[in-house]
Amino acid sequence: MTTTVHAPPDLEKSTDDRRVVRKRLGPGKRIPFAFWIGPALFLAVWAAGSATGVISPAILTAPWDVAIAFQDQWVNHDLLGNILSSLQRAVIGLALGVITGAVLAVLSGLSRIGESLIDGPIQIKRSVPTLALIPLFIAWFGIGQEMKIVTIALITLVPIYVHTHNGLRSIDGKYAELAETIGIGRGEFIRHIVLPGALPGFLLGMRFAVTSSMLGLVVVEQYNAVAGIGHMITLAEQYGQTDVIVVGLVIYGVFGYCADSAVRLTGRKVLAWRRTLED
Amino acid sequence: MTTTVHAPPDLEKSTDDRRVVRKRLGPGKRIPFAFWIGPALFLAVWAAGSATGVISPAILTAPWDVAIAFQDQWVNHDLLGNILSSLQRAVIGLALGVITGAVLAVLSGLSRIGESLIDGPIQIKRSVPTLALIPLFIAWFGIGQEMKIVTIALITLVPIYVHTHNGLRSIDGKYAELAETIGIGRGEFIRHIVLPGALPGFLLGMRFAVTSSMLGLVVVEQYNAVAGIGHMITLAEQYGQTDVIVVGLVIYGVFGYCADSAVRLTGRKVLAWRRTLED
Amino acid sequence: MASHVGGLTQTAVRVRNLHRSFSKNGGVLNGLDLDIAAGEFVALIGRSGTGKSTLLRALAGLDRGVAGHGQIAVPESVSVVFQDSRLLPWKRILDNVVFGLRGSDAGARGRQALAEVGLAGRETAWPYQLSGGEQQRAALARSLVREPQLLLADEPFGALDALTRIRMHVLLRKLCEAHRPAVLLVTHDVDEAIVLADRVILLDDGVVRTDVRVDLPDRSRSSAGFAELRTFLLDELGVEEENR
Amino acid sequence: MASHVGGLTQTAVRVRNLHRSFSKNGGVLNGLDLDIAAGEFVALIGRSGTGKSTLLRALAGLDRGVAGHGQIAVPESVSVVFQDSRLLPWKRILDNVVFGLRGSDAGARGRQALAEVGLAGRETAWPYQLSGGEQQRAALARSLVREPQLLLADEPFGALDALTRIRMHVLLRKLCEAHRPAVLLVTHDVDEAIVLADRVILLDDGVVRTDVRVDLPDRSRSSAGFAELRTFLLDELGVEEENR
Amino acid sequence: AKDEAGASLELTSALPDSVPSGTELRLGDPQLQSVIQASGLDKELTDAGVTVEWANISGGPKSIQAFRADKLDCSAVADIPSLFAAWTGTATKIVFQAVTIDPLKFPIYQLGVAPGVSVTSLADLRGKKIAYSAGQAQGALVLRVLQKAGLSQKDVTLVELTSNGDSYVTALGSKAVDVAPIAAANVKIYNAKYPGATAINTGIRDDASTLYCLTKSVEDADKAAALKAYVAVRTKALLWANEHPDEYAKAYYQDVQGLNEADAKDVVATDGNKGVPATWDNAIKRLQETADLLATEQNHEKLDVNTLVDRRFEKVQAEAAGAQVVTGDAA
Ligand SMILES: Nc1ncnc2c1ncn2[C@@H]1O[C@H](COP(=O)(O)OP(=O)(O)OP(=O)(O)O)[C@@H](O)[C@H]1O
Ligand SMILES: Nc1ncnc2c1ncn2[C@@H]1O[C@H](COP(=O)(O)OP(=O)(O)OP(=O)(O)O)[C@@H](O)[C@H]1O
Ligand SMILES: [Mg+2]
Ligand SMILES: [Mg+2]
Repeated sequence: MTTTVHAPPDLEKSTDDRRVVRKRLGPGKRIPFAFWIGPALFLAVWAAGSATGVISPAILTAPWDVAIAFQDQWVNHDLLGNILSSLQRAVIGLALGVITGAVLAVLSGLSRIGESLIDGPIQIKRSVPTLALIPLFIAWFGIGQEMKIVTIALITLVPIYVHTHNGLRSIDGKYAELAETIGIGRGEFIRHIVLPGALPGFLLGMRFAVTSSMLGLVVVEQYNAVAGIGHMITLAEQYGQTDVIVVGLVIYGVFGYCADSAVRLTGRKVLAWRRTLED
Repeated sequence: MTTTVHAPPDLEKSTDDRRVVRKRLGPGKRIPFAFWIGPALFLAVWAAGSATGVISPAILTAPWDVAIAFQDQWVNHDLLGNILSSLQRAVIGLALGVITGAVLAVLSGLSRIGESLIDGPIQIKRSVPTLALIPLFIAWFGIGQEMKIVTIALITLVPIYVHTHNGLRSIDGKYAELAETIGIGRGEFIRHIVLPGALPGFLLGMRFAVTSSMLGLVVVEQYNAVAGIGHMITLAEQYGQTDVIVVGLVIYGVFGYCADSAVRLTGRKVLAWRRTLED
Repeated sequence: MASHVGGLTQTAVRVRNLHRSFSKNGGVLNGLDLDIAAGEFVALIGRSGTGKSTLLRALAGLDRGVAGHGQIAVPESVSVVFQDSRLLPWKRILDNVVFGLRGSDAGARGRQALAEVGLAGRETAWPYQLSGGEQQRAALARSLVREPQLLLADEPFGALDALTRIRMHVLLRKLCEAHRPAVLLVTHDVDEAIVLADRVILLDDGVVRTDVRVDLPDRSRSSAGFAELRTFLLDELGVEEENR
Repeated sequence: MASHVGGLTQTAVRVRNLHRSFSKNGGVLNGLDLDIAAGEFVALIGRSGTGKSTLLRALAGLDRGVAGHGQIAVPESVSVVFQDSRLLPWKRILDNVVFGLRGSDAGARGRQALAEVGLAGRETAWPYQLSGGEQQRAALARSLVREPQLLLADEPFGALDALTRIRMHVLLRKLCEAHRPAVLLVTHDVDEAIVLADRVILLDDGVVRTDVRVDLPDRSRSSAGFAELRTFLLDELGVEEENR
Repeated sequence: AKDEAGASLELTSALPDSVPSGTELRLGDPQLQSVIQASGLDKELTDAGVTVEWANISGGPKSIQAFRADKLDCSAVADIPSLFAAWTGTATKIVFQAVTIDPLKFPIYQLGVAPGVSVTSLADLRGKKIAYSAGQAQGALVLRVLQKAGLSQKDVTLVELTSNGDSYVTALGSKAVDVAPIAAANVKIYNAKYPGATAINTGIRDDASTLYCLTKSVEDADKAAALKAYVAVRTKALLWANEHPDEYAKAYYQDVQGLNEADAKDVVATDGNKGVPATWDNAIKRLQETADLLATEQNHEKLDVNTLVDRRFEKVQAEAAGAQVVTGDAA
């Protein structure tokens, strides 16, 4: 009636690995050092274009000439000082913007009334060119460092707000249900559900905020700045010094790319709890 | 040993509703017409500030003066024509940008090699101010309509790409597993898993793309444009016509806010399958 | 919020004329009445899709948007074991278990609860790293460690093998004896209902169709009363003789 | 990919010396061997967390990143019922069921499959609108409608009540008789294993510890052989006499 | 025909007279474009066989960008852009010079003074915060004003501020700077906007007005011929505008720039009448002075501005203006 089936006799006890192979639909395994491939390729195309004359130097300076201009700026025009001034403005502005943006996002994300008050003005601010708002900021904050930092803070606030708000609102409702049955207060809810749940959104916002803060420098450093990368680019534009502009752009590109990669790397670390197509 | 318990005799068959009341932790129910509260409040503050003189007209024209300027622009200066020119550029550019951005995002999202080629250059492009890239675009596309549309397409491509890519990579890995066991091809995988799964991200990208396309107008319409809102603002700046500038900004604000709300509303419709804190 | 009814036993849960429906075509709950005394253990059985979870969610106050009416009174402190295990994916297992728990000994209590459900050593795992049954046990630990006045458990043992399930039964009974919460446990396993509960109710057509008290001196499955009650309930559920 | 072994019965699944581990401390599968003949119905039982799902995922080719080695051969067309129902949240139920199904009659077949699992009329519901058991049945319908050569089902009836469960048993047996897939079904219900399977295997310590053929002329629970086999398996699982 | 470059022409050869059919000029000259169209002079261009592709581009940076991309042949600017084009390696030639008949009475820029700040003469600039934008015409003006006032950069505080839109007006109004060069046409608006605001004259000539072209285009025989025709027509258009201020105001400031009628007329009135100098000697001398000043103050190479002008067009202009050429001080 019941038989104990014996293990088949032809056991192959090798350590061969023959798995079931399925067509992979996701992106697959990460390529090591993929981080560098894009920029390297970019540089290669640029260099090739310049060398063959496809890219005329009047339009885009050749990489080697940029290197020379870089050196010249470094030695003769305090490029390091420019970078540091810009970095200082960007970092302070960014910090303010990130904090305010996140706080506003939580306020407006968790309360319909807060939302109706906060959301509209931010959406409107977002649709209006920053350059056009500068006269207002000058009137309120002068043309000193304060105006620059406030402007950058306002620029970076927007992506942080929008992304955090969106991330928060996209949290699966079942976790809010759980929290409600567990009987925690608003504070704990924010700390344990809202912030971690909105973190992926926030991090995406950070990627935009970081680049926005740098782009904002170009705008604010047109006003009463004596140092800064944006200032350097503005001057060079007026003079038509393509090579110096490109030095500025390269610095932007490098900073932007590194900052972006840093945020993404952080994301990968702090979002280790997720199993997504990324993994 | 077993007893059938009888229904309690004191049944109160009223239609009273007494539910268990729990502290609500999510944002709660949508307020009807909340859409209008933010802008209305904004307008109210602006009007009050102007009426009481807190906001001097030199800094920000009063709403009623803007209304007069609006009418003047409409009647005497073909404001409608300006709006339509801008809209045409924005819409064509946006359409191109959205399609390219989404296609690139899928290519780079689903293939590590594609990613290493596509992602870097886009991140670099993103870190560099558009204004500084215009000389390149002029060289490649001239100073006509083409250059303007390409520039706007490139501006809008970025948020679409980044958000779609991020949305795609955030899709829960278990759905990819399911797709693999079901034995579908890449095309079906993209259609049934990737696109719907990345849709929330894409829609967020759309919100940024729409506003970016409008902000891009201010930049591109400085070059050889004879009509357009950006052109109008640039001109008004030259002549110090604060009221006309504000007319332009109001149009931006209104368009931006409406476009944003339209995207969000669409999102609510097409994401009806989600149960999130939003609901 | 707790409603106290005069008399010897306190009523922990009191539901009157409860209606809930998700569409215009028909209700899920159609005037349901239910009382659960403090400390009473009630098992809820019923066909898939009859509204067991809907009832639990109503008791937990999680059905704000759902149409319907009726009166519900429940104790202040309620704990829910959801039908899905609902662990917060961004918290490690121990943090999930002690989430919202107050007191300096929260960590220790959480660890102990985890050990009791057989998950000692998995404190720092992420939820996705647990097997289905392990996730279910973690969710159970999260509810048990809270010592609520009312425990609402929606098929908390569905993904467990026979032996683990029996261990969890023992654990649950032990905790019930210690803290005497009112319990409403949804289960598809009639044997489990009889072994654990003071009363078994059967939900059908949106009302409590059957409500039997389990009055067995000996709850072992071999006892005569057990089999008789089991037969009665399976009859009520509509399971035919040959499939039992 | 299918491996054909000479002789009278074809082997659908052939696993040799399968190792899988998630950490350095110990493996989940430790040299497992398993053969399933074409058309054979094997029930897999075992304690929670012993690696049943891990084995199924290996057979389905879903464990690319997991450390280990061993040889596996399975048929070309495999269908999996996951332990979670894994419905695509953005597709309505019918679309979930026919997802990836080819042919002009896909819709009709999907509808029929839904009707067979008792979900007629719910075709256009979103997954979140289904009860736990309904979701599980929808997932089952999705797998059954595909008529695979190998069906891997991870506790497909866990969230179903007794009556619905029996209906699903009947449905599954009917489909097996019609298309004769090889089946590997994970279950915690020993009765269910005996009722459905040609063979019951028990996973323990990462290998198949027990492997019994179910050779009952009469599978009704009242038959003598049934009880004997049941006792044997519960013994093997370590469930004590009094808890059966 | 459009993309075929004509035969190359030595810069010393005589300008050819006949324009091959299909020759096209790409011009960023919006102001004169309106005048030419309003006056009906465009017919003359057509008759001469010149096709113009008008671009709404003006100002130094944008025209240099377009030159570099070879998307534009000529653009109307003041004097600074051709200097900067040379300094950054884009070869251009000035082919048209205009002056303001009474340059000190009708300056292009005035010095705006912030409300509450007392500056009534150039000497008062000492110690003041002055908006300064190195690469723009306004920056050069500030340096020239200081030179004239006998002050050095150390005697004042130069505040780096790019002039875009109304940023200088805003900076003055919010008292972020004490003094800033602002367009004379905007002074009225500025005074109205900020009570207490004043403006003074610079007392120096800032009326340089040129059309500068990509050298490459001037070296193209076909384009050179077309340019010759255009320069003649442009001269007539300029003089036409002097005599038809209302038509000019409507055609350009009202229809193109979007001002209302009163403002448009105001702007034309503040602009003053334009003239074509009989010879470019004085204009070139002033350009050389500016080049020298900028070279010293901003560390550029010394520049011989004679390499930046194409004096073959001098006579074309003078002939077209006929008796109306201006001579002496005004030139
Ligand atoms: N959000 C919803 N929208 C629409 N219908 C719903 C929703 N939630 C539940 N239902 C329906 O209400 C009925 C009762 O659902 P409920 O989850 O209470 O069933 P259940 O008794 O818990 O079943 P199971 O044993 O399968 O979990 C089901 O038919 C289900 O499809
Ligand atoms: N991704 C993972 N990372 C780490 N450990 C894992 C992971 N997946 C599974 N495990 C562990 O491997 C063991 C086997 O898991 P598996 O899911 O195969 O168990 P199971 O037999 O299916 O159990 P159940 O009956 O509870 O579903 C468990 O101890 C589990 O914690
Ligand atoms: Mg349920
Ligand atoms: Mg499992």
